[in-house]
Amino acid sequence: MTLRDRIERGLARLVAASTAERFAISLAALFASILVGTVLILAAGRITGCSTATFVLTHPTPFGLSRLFEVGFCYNPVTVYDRLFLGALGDPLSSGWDPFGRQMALTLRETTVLLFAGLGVAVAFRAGIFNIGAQGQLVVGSLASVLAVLQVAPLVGGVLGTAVSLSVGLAAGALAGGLYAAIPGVLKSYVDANEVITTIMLNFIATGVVGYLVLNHVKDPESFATQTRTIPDHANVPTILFEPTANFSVLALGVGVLLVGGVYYLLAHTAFGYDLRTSGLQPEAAEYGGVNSKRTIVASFGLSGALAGIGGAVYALMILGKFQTGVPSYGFDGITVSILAGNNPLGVGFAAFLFGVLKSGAGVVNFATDVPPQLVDTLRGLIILFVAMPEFFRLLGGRMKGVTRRVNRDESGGETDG
Amino acid sequence: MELDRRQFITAAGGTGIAGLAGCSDGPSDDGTETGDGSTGGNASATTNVGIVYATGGLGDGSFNDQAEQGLQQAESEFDLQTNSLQPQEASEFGNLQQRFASSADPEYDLVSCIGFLQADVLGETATQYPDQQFQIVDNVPTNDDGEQYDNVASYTFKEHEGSYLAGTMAGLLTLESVSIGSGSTQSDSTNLGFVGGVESSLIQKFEAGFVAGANAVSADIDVQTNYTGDFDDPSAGREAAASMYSSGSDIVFHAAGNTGTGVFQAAQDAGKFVIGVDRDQSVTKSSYADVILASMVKRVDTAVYSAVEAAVNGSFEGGAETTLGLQSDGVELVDGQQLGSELPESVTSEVASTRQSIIDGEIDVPSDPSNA
Amino acid sequence: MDRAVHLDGITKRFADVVANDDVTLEVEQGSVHALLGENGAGKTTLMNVLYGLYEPTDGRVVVDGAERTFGSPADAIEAGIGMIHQHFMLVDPMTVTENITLGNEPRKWGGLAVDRRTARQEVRALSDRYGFAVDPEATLTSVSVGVQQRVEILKALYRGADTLILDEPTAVLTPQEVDELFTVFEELTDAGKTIIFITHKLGEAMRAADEITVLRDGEGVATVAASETTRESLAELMVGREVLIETADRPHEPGAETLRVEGISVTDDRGVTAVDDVSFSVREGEIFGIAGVDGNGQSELVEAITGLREPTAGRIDFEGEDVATWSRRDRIDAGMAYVPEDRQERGVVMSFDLVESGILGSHHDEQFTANGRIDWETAREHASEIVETYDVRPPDTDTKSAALSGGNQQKFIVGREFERDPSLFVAAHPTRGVDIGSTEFIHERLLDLRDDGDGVLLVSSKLDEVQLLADRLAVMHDGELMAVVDPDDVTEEELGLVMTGEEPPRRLDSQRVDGGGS
Amino acid sequence: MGERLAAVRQRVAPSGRAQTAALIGGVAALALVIVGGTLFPETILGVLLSTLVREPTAESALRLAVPITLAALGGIFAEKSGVINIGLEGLLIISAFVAVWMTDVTGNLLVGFAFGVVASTLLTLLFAVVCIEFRADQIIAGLAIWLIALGLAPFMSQVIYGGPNTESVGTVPTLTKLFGFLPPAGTLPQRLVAPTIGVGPIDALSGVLASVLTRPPLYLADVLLDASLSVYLMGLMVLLSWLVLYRTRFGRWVRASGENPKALDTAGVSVSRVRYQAVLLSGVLAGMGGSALALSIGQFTGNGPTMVNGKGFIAIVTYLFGNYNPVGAFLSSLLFAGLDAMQVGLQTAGTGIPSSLVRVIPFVMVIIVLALVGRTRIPGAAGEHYESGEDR
Repeated sequence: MTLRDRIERGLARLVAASTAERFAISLAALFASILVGTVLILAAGRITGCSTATFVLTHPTPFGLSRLFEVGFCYNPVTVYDRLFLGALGDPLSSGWDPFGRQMALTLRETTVLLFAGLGVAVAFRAGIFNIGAQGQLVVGSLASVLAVLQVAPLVGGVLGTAVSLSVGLAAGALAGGLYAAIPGVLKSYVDANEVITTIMLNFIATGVVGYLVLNHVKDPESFATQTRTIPDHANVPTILFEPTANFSVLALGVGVLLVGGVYYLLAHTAFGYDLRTSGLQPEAAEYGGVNSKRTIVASFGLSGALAGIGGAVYALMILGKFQTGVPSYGFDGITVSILAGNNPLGVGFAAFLFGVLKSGAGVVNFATDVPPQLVDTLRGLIILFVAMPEFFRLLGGRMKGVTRRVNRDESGGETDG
Repeated sequence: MELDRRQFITAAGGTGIAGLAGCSDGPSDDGTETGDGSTGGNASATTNVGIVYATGGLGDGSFNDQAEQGLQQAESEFDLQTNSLQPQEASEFGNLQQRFASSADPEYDLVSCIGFLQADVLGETATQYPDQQFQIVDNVPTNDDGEQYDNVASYTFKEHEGSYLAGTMAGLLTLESVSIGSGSTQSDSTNLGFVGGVESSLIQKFEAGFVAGANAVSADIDVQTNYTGDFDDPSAGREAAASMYSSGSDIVFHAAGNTGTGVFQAAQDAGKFVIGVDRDQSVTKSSYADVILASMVKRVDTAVYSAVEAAVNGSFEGGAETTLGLQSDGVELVDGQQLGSELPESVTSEVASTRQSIIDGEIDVPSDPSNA
Repeated sequence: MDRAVHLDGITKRFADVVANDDVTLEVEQGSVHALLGENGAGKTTLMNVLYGLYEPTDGRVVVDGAERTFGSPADAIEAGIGMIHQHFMLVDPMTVTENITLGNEPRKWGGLAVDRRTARQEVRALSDRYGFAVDPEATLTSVSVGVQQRVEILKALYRGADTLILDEPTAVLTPQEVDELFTVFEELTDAGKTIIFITHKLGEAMRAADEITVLRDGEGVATVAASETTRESLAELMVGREVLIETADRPHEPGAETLRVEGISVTDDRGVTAVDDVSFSVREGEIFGIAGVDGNGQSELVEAITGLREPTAGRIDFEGEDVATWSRRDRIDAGMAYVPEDRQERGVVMSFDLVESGILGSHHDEQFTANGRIDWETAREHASEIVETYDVRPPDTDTKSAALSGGNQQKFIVGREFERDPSLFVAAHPTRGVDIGSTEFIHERLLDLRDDGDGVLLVSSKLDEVQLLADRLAVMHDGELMAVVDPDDVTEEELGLVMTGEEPPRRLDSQRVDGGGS
Repeated sequence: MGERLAAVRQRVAPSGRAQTAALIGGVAALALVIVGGTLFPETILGVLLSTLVREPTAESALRLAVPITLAALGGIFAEKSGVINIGLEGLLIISAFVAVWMTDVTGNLLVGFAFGVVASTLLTLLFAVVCIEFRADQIIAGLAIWLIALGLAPFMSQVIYGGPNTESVGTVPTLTKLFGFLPPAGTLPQRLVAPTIGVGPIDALSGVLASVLTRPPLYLADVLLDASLSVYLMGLMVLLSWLVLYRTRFGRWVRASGENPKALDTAGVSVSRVRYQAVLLSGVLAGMGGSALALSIGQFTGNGPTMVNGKGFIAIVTYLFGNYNPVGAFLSSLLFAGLDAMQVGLQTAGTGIPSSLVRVIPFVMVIIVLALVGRTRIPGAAGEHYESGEDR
């Protein structure tokens, strides 16, 4: 049995849970991690030093009782979560809320890139492949798209130019990401190389090779940074509703949402989607059903990488306007997005938004409080941890209903009793 | 100490106010209105300074810490309220700059951006918030026409000049047999090493200066270089330096931020010497003081301090580049705390005279290793 | 005599399913006791209760006269009970000794290390005492299934078991190995051990047991002495009605060859030759049966024919074309239907519902798919048809495949493959783990197919099944096809001999392998 | 599962053919380097050869191998017992931070080291509970452990040190520094000289012989004298792990629990207890790796992927390579670390190949070797939850 079999068996279990239950579990996971996070904030607030406590834990003293305890903390968890969530959305509760404000734009632009990365990982997961290499594919796609746009954009100007260079950019990103992802696909299919290992290696290789290319061949000579030239203005993704400097385009988000629908349709309603899901759930059955597993693995990897590559293209074209080394870890975030979404393309939309909020909110927390923004990374890990153990919540729910664990065990034992 | 107490009170009061503001009128600091420094309604004379550090964060023992030192010095001298942000990745720069620029409570009188990677986005931010005063260290952002932004004060350094002195010192020492502290050099080896962080034009200035300085001592001197690809990978720094020491390098100069910690470790392991960077690392990394000959100090603290000082005094001057070289004490080669006094007189005097020659323009120091 | 085991009024309930309903079992010390029943009658559950794997919902467990409560197998082992499961509880990469002593390793150096020498000696001594002839140093994968079973028995004995429970011990054995097993039974009972074995085979119960307890639908129906009963009465007790043991032999007209396999060689997953230069043919209107003990290359042969495994040599002519290098999908499209050996791994996708599982293999077919888009409405109708025609229960196409019982899964697969309207039907162990009713049904369908003039390749390890259905019969042993015979001409014993690789009696050679002779 | 008998389950035996192919390929490449390097010392082959045979490359490789090997040993125990621990990276991160922090607080390296191990073990306990008690998907839970540590360590560093990087503390000493009576590294002669007897050919021969016979042990002694205690700890743990896995009851139970937990369960040994112990052991070993990594430098740097920078994932690669054998994992860690050390050496030697490309050499090599060797057989029940009484 290969590692893949194990992984997909676990994934199948996740997928098998009903959508409603999944949603409830994701929500519960979010709350549970916020709870743990609170403890963390308080504990850290005791360890660190400060001149005045921002948060005091005590009890009411109704009858003039003397206080039994009064503990001051340097960090205020309420403020942290207020800033984290409301800050990221641009304070919908305040009167002057601008839904098209800068903070919202930031949140949505993170959401957009995560959407592509998450979709990419989800497609692979559904095909029973663990694509840890989304990061590398995203990086490669990112550079390819910028190089393509730098070539094409000067040729055509105006609105047409925007359309042409954007399409070329996205296509180049998709192509490069897809081809790069095809490498572990081919290795897995034809020499049986474990994709977990190869994709991790290819992430490192992508960073190195891309760094080499930029530094030695396509570097912007004007800049100290290891980056390409900036793409012409007319090749930028047009911003609608939001201010141009926010580096966010509803158009890109729209493409993302379209792709969510597209991937959903592909998986649920096409023969290729059937091939892919079958290989993911039960490779032996897929083979039996005439699915060419080798080709499906390569194709799924390619599709997965293409989606990640588009994510990279959007990151470069929409946010940076150039390629620069040191691409944020969207690819790894994509894995967490996909896991939280239960690898369901529609769920990826919600999960990407949540992580978009967390990412953009982290900046607000960094700015508005003394709490280190790495807290948000910890929260992200906790969410995934809780999502990984639906049993914990079922048990919690079960306890409340007074159902004992023993019955659960017996139930699973009885099903296959011969 | 008098100063310290005042600082403590200010900080405590400030925190209280910030906390209160946060509670009473809720999060109102996200308005899209651009900040306006000149009409800033702060009743007090407190100057608000925001600082965005380079990735790698504080505690690197070099670049960021040096910037922090400048800010701390300013804090101790002026009525300052500061807020510092440590981005985890380069993509956060723009967002964090804008946060400071758009903040209305408090309004920041100066936003200090540390590190050359911030330049491009700062161009955008500066355009968008024309009334906000910015400072950038290590780079000069310009618009498409090559003009600087009126509200950005740029501070750059002639790292190659300081590095040239490092090269001079290293070159002189490697030709002799010297044994001080825990290190020694062999006169029969003519090898030196340079460990860089991420390969970039900026770090290459260090390399260029160092190589030129060493080669000016003797054309026979060979400088091995290694870029670890990271500013915060001490293990990689250690292996790179270990490899150099073992192949005959007596002295390694690093410009690799925290990666340098590994270089120091390797120097101690090998009983060889190292030249630090950015700060006097024989102080900040005192456990390695026995092998740190000197440090090529880059006065980022001076840059930060003087920008803050200008902001406090209302004498901020945007649209200009301040280049800090040997002449203005912006870069200097500071002898190690422990080893400095034991350095041969011949070496220190030669370094001193070379310094003067550079200041006098008698030596032209290259800033690009490819034509060094 | 003393009662070694007394299960008194055992009831075991899983959620809303009652697996054992007030079952009582009494086993004499030093006797062989058979627990007989159809699949799903609750035999294994009852034994798992005795072995401490399940806690009974109700009832008493009495061992050697003392009432016991087993919280885990460890408790049962401690009370002298040993169980040999149908799926061996052995660790493949370990040696025989390591397996036998697992959990009870003798130790040295103050308990720090395993005393491997003592372990080896003890195992050898134990093996010799019962005449098992097992090499303590062999790795498990290198020994035959029969030896593995003896390892399981030794494992129980090593732990001091006095009562041995064997779950379907003969399922994986050749007739000769079965004989050896029953000899082992005698040796063990002579040494005072008590044996309980689970089986659904009447003959074996009659042959090997002193007493037989019959279970049906979770209830204990009767306990009889083997010497005082007949096959017919046992069958009736098991099934609850009279059973027709024979299916009427219907006349048939074989036509042209639809499948011709020539000189085919196939390797297994490990790269070892599993099928060695095999040739035969299947004609229209004929059931060609291949019998043999599992693991003699039948799986690889079938996979090569159906396109799941590439042969290393030889031709596979199907409808006149060499399809040896065709993809699985092309062979499906060409009219090859296939009921796979492992229905849960291959036949259905467990987490798909029946609508989705119903188009497995034809999901690219234009019947369901146009321009790459699957028409789920048509697929739904198709699934409903199968469910209805082949009596799949529950008759709900939204049911997940995994929720169906094994028999119903098999009926669904058989139905789906029949509905393909194939010209060649390959059925590998089509009735394995299927109850008597469904078995009859599937047999009927296979005969129907033959009567309609299609070719059927039937691979089964059940001799009686192949003998009953096949028009021509081959036996596979160690990757080779030993002989092709008319099933009416040979006895089960003769076939059993061939299955062990003995040279077939001269009479079997009379017909040519490609079937040209008849 | 299914109808297939466990006993006849298809398995990929440790593929002898592929490994032979890899071995031949490796030997051929080595031969090319040696012959080519000797004949054309000015070429890349020559540089490669000189880098290969230098002591510092070996020392460097050993040093780099420490965290990888220790984490890999941990991974072996967990996975052999049936729990895939993909969170090794996180365990390295958390222990690296805590080791430095506690060394800073207590001023004692040994105590700091121990706390690093404790921190990693506690995080592993969480992982174990989540996987064994709450039947979490192991891969996802492992990823979560990585993410948590990746956030928590820099978070704590920020809280305590005001930045993602900690203060500098002392480092684990080398053998010679600890025991003054040992000769310092580098003072050993290159080779022992054979006494001359005045007969030309015989002297020449004995000279060569002495050189061939004494050079390797002296080389090794020199390398080992220069090695830090962490390297010795690694060696000890490799040995102990092998002994525990193949010579003790616990080791057998671990293997059985990963191959066929039901067999172990029916033998009266609690599978979940064995798995808890094995997984916790993986935390202890990975904790040693993280502590050793951080205390070899004396600082924790927490920016980006932190100073661990993928070593935990490399560890997974190496134990898969090493076919779950502690010695094999050690050797493949050494191979990878050796490639990394070579990479550094090559760069320093100035081959003219851009440094960013030289840096990817080890990763490319892993893929090439993996492509040659193909897959390794993972324990039969790894990744599967096991619950006693579950009749599957």
